[in-house]
Amino acid sequence: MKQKIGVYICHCGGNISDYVDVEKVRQSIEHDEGVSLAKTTMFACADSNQKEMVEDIENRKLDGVVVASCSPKLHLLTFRAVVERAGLNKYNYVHANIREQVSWAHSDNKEGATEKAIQIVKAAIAKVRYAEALEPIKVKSTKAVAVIGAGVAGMRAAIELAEAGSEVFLIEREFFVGGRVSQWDDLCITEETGKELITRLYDEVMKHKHVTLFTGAEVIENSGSVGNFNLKVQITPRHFKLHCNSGELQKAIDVCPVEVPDEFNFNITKRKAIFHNYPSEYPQLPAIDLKNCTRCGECEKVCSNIDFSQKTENLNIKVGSILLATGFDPYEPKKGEFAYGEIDNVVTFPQFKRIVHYCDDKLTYNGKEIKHIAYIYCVGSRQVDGENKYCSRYCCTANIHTAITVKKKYKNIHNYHFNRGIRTYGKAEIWYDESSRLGDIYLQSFEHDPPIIEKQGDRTIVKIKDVLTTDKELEVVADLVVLVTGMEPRKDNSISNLLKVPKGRDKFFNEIHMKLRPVETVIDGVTISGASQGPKNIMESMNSALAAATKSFELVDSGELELEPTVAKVNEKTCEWCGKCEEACPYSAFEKIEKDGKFMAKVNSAVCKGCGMCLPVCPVNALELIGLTDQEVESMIDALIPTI
Amino acid sequence: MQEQMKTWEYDVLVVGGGIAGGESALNLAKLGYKVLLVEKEPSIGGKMILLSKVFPTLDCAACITTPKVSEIARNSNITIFTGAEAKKITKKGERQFEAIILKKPRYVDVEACTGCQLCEEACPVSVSDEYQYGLVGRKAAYIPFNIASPRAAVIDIENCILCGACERVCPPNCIDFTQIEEEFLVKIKSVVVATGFDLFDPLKIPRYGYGTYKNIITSMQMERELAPTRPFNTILRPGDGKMPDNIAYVLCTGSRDKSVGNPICSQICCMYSIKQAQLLMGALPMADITIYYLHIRAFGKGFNEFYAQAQDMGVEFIKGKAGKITEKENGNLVLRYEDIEAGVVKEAEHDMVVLSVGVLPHQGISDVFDNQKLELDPFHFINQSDILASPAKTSIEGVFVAGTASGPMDIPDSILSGGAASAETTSYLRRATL
Amino acid sequence: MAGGKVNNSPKILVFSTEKISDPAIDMAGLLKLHYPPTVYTIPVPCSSAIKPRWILHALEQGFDGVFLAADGTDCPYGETCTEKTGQLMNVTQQLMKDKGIDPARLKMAAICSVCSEPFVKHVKSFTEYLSKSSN
Amino acid sequence: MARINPEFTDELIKYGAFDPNACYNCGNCTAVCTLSDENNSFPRKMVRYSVLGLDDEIKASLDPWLCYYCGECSITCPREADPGELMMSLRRWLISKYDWTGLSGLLYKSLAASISAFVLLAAVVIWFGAYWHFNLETVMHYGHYFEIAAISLVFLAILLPNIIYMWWLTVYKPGIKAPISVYIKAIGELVVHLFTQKRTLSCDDNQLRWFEHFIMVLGYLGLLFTTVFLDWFSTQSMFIIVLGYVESAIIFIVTFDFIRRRIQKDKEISKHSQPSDWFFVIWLFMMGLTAFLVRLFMDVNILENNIWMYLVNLIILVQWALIIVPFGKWTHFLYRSFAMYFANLHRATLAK
Amino acid sequence: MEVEKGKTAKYLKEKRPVPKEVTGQLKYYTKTKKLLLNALKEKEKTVPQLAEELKLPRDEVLFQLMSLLKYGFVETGEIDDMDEYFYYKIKNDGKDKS
Repeated sequence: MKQKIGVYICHCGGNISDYVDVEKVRQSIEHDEGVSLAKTTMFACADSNQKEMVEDIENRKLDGVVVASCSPKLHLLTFRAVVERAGLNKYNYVHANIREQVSWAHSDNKEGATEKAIQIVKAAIAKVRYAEALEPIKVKSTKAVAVIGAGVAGMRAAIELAEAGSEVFLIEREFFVGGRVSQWDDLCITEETGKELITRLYDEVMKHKHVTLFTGAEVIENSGSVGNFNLKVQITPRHFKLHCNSGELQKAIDVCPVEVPDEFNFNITKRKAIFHNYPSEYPQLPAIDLKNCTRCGECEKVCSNIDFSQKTENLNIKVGSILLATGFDPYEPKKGEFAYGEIDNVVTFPQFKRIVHYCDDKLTYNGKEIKHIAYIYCVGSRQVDGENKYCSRYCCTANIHTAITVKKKYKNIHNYHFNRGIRTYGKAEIWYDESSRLGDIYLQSFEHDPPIIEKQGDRTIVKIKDVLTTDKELEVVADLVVLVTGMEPRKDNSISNLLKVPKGRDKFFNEIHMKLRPVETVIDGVTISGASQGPKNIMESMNSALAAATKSFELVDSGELELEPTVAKVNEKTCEWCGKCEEACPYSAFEKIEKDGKFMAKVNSAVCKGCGMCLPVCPVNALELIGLTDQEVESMIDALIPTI
Repeated sequence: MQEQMKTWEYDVLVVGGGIAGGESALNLAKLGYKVLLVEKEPSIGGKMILLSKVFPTLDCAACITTPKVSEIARNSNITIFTGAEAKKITKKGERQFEAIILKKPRYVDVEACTGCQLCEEACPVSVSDEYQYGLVGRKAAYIPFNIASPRAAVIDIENCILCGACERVCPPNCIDFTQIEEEFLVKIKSVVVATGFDLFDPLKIPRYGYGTYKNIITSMQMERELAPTRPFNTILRPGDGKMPDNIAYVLCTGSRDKSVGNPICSQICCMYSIKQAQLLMGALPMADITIYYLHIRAFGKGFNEFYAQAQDMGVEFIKGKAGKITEKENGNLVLRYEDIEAGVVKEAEHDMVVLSVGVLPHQGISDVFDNQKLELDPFHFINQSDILASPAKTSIEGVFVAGTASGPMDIPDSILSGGAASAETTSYLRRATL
Repeated sequence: MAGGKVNNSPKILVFSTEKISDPAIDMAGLLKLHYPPTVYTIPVPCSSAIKPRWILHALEQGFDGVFLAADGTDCPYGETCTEKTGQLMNVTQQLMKDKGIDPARLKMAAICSVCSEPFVKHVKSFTEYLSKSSN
Repeated sequence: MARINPEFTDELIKYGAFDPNACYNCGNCTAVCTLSDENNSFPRKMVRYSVLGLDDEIKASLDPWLCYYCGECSITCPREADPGELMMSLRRWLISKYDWTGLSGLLYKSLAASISAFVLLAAVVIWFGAYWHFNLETVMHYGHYFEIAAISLVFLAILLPNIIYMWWLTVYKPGIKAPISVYIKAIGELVVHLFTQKRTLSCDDNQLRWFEHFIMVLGYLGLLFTTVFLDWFSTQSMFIIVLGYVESAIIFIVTFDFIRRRIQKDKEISKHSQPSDWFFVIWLFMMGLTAFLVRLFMDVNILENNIWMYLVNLIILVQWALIIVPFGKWTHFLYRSFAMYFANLHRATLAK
Repeated sequence: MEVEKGKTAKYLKEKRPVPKEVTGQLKYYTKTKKLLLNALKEKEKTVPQLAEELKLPRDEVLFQLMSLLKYGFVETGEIDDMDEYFYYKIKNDGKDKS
């Protein structure tokens, strides 16, 4: 039992003190058992207060500390570090959340909030009374990082990690690297093409002997945790030994009888079962898509390097950290959404990019020349009825940039932008300006009044009530309607299910804290980057990839990690091995041992994750979680009930 | 100057101690690099530490900045020079730079100062407080603001009457007027430029009447009025201390405006204005808030939802840029604008107007590099020489850019950019050892 | 006890989980989704770690209801979490019956990391139920 | 439902507009414009119609005539879309649309056509002089008749039908049905505007410009009256002679200042000068100057031997009367005043 | 050049005379401070009332008053009946805190 507990109650500027009478809270607890110091502070987390806390602990020989402030997710670690600096074991610190769960949640009821804050602080004091000094568990950390996804973000992160000195496993699900950017021609800002950027990054990746690239590969199993993840990677064969020379390859492609929609071109073209997405794609080894291959064997006859004997392989790799760079899916409009799938000259933005790629001096689609192009913005973003409430960030700029390219590449093009308020933020504003000056016409409506696309005879008409012209009804005859589709989280959830990466309201991967820990997730050791976290342009993806690489590298660099010592412990007196805990444990952390002539359970603390699943199953209540003992929990419960 | 300039050696020089520079310095220090952080102000934390809350989560800015700042201050691998500037940086070769750092006297021994504020009490002078953006006064001996780091006094020598009152009351005797400007020669291997941004000065748009009409303030001033270390302890209009109940926001003040020489969008004004509007609705429940906008740029994670939330709370959004502002006798302001939706010119009366000022480059750092050119983009931000593949790279190898020095961006983007700069610096430094 | 009359609605103890449901409850505060201030939270690592004796202790000591904000399928510790939490819920309710406590005073729902609104709905309706049943 | 015509701005650019497409519809121009009000909010609406190519809406609008080009909108335009110059171009475009002969459009768009017309008329006058063997009296005699004939002809055959067409486009077609009494009541203001152009006064900082314009209009109308009806070149009345001197002097002094400003480009309004603007000020200047000199030559008795002086004056007059007045910038003066008149009809009808 | 600690201001004063504007501004501040505190001595007042009484611009009064508030000479009272202006009153008799 602690006798010298210090309690600090934070105003948090006004975030807490506007709704909670912090002085009253202080007075209510200052005479509690064991409390020797109770203070209020404007900002508990400010440097000056931290200094004061250190002095208090040292001078007054405090043996336990409580800070009542914001959520522990924000500052638990901050204050543990403070306590540690003062020479006190950091587990003698308890954090009380009186902001998110009190002042903000009950801003409508100041007295109620104050009352609740008092009980919560009392509970924290109760808990700290029984807190024990603990030493963190040290584990070895494998100096290797798995980067999932070899798009621009993944490749960039891999290069960075390799340069810093880590082993890197770059795992790509597709047969080819480059992700979404390889599907693009000239990129915004630099006019470099997507392919050129991919080539540059790929060359850089291949230069590093510490990077191992797997294509056609998927992580199918995961065990272990931060410092020591064990991943099972399944590698689908490409059925090519070597690259056949290009003449042979072309023949092999020609003879292949299978034709499937080419996803690389967003199904506007077809490809064979034996394929590469574009000439000189990386890795420069074509692949056979076994899902669609009929095994007719025609290709083998013309290309000697085809090898159908290759089998799916499983590989086990060990890494200290996992960096997710799984990217996004473009939104796929529903049939009938802005006439998509109903009127034949309505295409999505990614399809349009591919159409432009394939048209040289004349823009044509379905054999007809295109002069008037209508772009419908915010398709799949900022939805009124749909689930995607978010803005996809990149589309306004990307589309305007493309419209400019089209205008310059072909003659007599007229662009009409049906938007909901152009969001070319930052320097991208200059594209908006340029496109306007080139004669592009912008028409705006609000969310509830979208443009209408209809067929009149053989003409496609786009109608809008234009906000900029006092809601006048205007129409355009369009040769092509481009639906400017936004970004969506990947439909394939396998990796996030496997790693349990939490998702935000927008269903993209969620970081711990947008500003404090923007690339880390609540799953220790798993970092996120690029568009897997939310819509981003290339530069922003690169920034987050580099930041994520830094964080992943920090975890593996020193070769050792400190883990929370909050693991299960067995009461040796009461335990009479029944095996139920072993059954309940998802990590096989229990083993049966014999001690003093009695069988009992033993916890392997390096394996135990401290989830506590074993606790309720023990028939004799011989199990407790360090930091969450019966005594701690029950005394907290007692403290939460006002004694009358 | 002096024959024997003090010479120090570090791995990395970080110019600018705001949130981006701090993030870079911290990441590098964690990997074991010795970092010198140079900040021209007497306190680190940049502009973020002065903000009220941050969008879209409404976390208080101080709660995020202060622990980060104290982590930086405590890290043994980081040396901080406040009140200092890089005067000249010369590239001597691969991973060899030399910098001359100019350290202005603070007239206070920072180590000894306890931040007791007795000097502040004793000082007879009162001048406009730049940290409160001129809303209130401060002394000539002062602590920049409550949560400043280091929380130590500074003497504003320009406004000091050298009466010595501060010296006489200082318990640890840490005030020292014999301090002089010092120059140091620093040898480093790499440089991170994180010099941040400046705010647009609305005096450049005379038809808005800022400066003449006292109830027109900038968004940064409103930020201070809303911050926990606020000057008035409540929201007042500076013209006469009235509690406002009808506040207007004028977006794109100094952004997206070629007539003032800044054609680009500042990327943050829409969101901070929406944030302030939400905070004001909390602080002044009866107040009407109107935001005059061109396009709402709510593009980031959770931003559009935040915008929708403001609309639900009752913030009024009017599409149309304010053309001019005039003052009525009672200090209220009349905004003339075209209501674009109605297609009609209108006038609206508000008792306070906030100009949502844009982001401008903080200029000067490019002149510091003397033998190689640190190139700027057309808008005078630092040019990112390989913006798509290596956003932190500049025209000088070994010099990296972090945060708003390369263009307008919000806080999460600045922090990511700080992370990217430290990553690229790391690989630049490690390439040598491989 | 000062303020006793303010907080006279039923007292609910919520067992939340550190990584999943507690962030959701935090976010409820962030979004200013109000709920009765007589709802108290104790975070645990995983909902399947809650001992029935804690729940009984809470109910016997004066809490009107206990709410398990379970992880559901998002649990980072394993898929069996929901099932196990369900089991311990059943066990506890049986124990409650034995002791003559209304088993409906224990409630459980899966609260994902962004389920702030569902959480508030749950505790509100639970509060309503409890205040009715106590009358 | 109106269909967008993206080619319209290309057409407008021929009339002098700059980059109207650059507009991003912030409404700053309308808000800074002191003449714009709830009934007539411009210029953004006109910019918008131009960008969209809604020419029927523009033809039906009086807004371009209500603008006096102070230039504030162009100076403060965040996109440098130059709304002020667009309004100017729209006025030129409208003149060409009102004009049933179609000559205005031709002359605005083609400098070559304009110069040819000027040269042609000069040639005709010289031929006419030669035909009468450069006999001063005869030439002056017919010259005087010509003036009267030209004025009536231009007015009846060209300007009157154009005004009626303008009325049809802007009043009748949009369905403004004002009773005759309103028409009559508003006439007073029409006359006031014709003579004073007092609306310019609402433009900021424009007192001097208005004053110059005002005395110029007085000088011009006075000289017209003095030469045509008081027969300045033949009169013996001292009063009329001096009056003519003063009026012609006003014209060339004021226009000299106009020209100076157009060359110096110190104000937004004088930054962009189209050929039609130059023609207008130069010819006005020349008209004042040559008339002054003709009378001076007469009074010092040297005109007899310098008939060329009169011919120059006549050439200027003929060109003025047959090109600039019916098809050129002079029409501004008329259409503007009528626009104000028609706007009154609008307002009076709306008020009901 | 050893200068005694705690008496260094004098040393700098010799090297660097104080500009006139600075002393001028100090005088102005001291004067308005006195005026404001005297005006508040009789009873609490709002900014417009003070401005009226002292014939000073309202923004100037607010600025100085807020500085005095910060330095601890005055404190904020109740808001007026119209919920527009706060009353300000003198604290510690206008003496420095302590």
